[in-house]
Amino acid sequence: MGEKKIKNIFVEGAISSQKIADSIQSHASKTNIGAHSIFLGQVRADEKDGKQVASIEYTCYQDMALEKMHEIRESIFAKYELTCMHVYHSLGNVMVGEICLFVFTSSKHRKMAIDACSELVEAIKFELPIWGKEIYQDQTIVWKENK
Amino acid sequence: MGEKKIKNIFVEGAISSQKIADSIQSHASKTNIGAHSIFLGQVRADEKDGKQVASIEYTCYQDMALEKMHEIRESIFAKYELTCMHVYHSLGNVMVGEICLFVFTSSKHRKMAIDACSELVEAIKFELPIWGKEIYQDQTIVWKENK
Amino acid sequence: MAITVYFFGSLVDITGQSKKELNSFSDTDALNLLLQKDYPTLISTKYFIAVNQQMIKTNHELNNGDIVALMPPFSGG
Amino acid sequence: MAITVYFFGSLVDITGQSKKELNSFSDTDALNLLLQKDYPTLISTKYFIAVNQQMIKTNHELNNGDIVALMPPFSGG
Repeated sequence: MGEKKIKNIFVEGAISSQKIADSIQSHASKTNIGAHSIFLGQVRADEKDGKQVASIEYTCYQDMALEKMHEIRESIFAKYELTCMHVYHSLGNVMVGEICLFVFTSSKHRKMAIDACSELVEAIKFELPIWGKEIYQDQTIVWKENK
Repeated sequence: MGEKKIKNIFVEGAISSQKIADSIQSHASKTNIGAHSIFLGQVRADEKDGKQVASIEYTCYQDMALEKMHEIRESIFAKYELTCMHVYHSLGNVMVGEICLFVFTSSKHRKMAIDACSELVEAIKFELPIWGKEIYQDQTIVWKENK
Repeated sequence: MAITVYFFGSLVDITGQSKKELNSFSDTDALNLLLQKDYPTLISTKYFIAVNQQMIKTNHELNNGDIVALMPPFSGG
Repeated sequence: MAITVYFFGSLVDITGQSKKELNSFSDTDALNLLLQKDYPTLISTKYFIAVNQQMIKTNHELNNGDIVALMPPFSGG
């Protein structure tokens, strides 16, 4: 109790491609890594009644989300032989075409990295208390629901 | 015949994190994309008889590899609803810690992007005539074989 | 100390607030009933309840100082 | 026009060359036998044969101008 280190996964606004590049580059010194698997969520210009999504505004129950993410992280590390695992999720407004989720796993071999990344994405979508509000070009809103 | 466009997947030397960032960034304007899946192969410092790999030198049967990659690309596009698919593989010398393979798929929904990327990686490893020669720190060599 | 109730996602729009302090309640069913009386739209809305960050599926006893969260289905990522 | 034979991967080390022009051969079995006679290490080496970029699994007729490739197991990625 109190020993565990809760990492923050939330970043304000969109995740830049430069942040992703920097994260990849920082793994060049870990020479036991043979495979990286990356998932990126990008805000889509969905249409509804002839109107288009302009952005998504993300909010979360931060304490609970970080606690839950900590549990997910531990269980993924227990299940897969990973060298590294990084998760970043946007809060606030993210425009269409911008990146809102960045999941990054690394392992000695490809199968571990790929399977862990895929399982992480599902857990993030269905187990973390995060909500996305689609804001249309005419300022009307629709609350998202994950499928 | 003669109509099909054979894309070159080969790049000389390592694939830079900047190239990966630029590739991600260039998809910001494709606003029907909701998910990107990326696989990166990184050269590992494997050990053998107390010696460490310093680099891998890649060669290929280029005409056959590009023809085969074209077939793989067509079959993946036929099987998965993808918006984009990009593959880059290094030729020549790639140092330990550097990226030698970059596979990038994008789709409206995550499952298509993830499954297509994973299937592409397997096809690239087992169906493309590419050979990696591990060069150890003492200049001895071992030819790789994929498992 | 009272019970703190947090509203998230669409529930903020429905209740017009993200946080509410309430006098002590015996359990989550009693709390939920009061909230549905105050905000009838909640009755036709799908949401989960967490007490002190733990999701609950059945009625749950409440004590002073407890934090209750009302959460619609998640939609991160 | 003769048959062009390409060697790849470890076969370059074994044969000391990456390309060889040979007089016409009736089929790949005959070609393969000659190569194994010239480079006995090939006998204990695993490799595949492609004719004009198509992998072949059984003996295959050869014509002048054909391109034959000897390829050890792939190891890209």
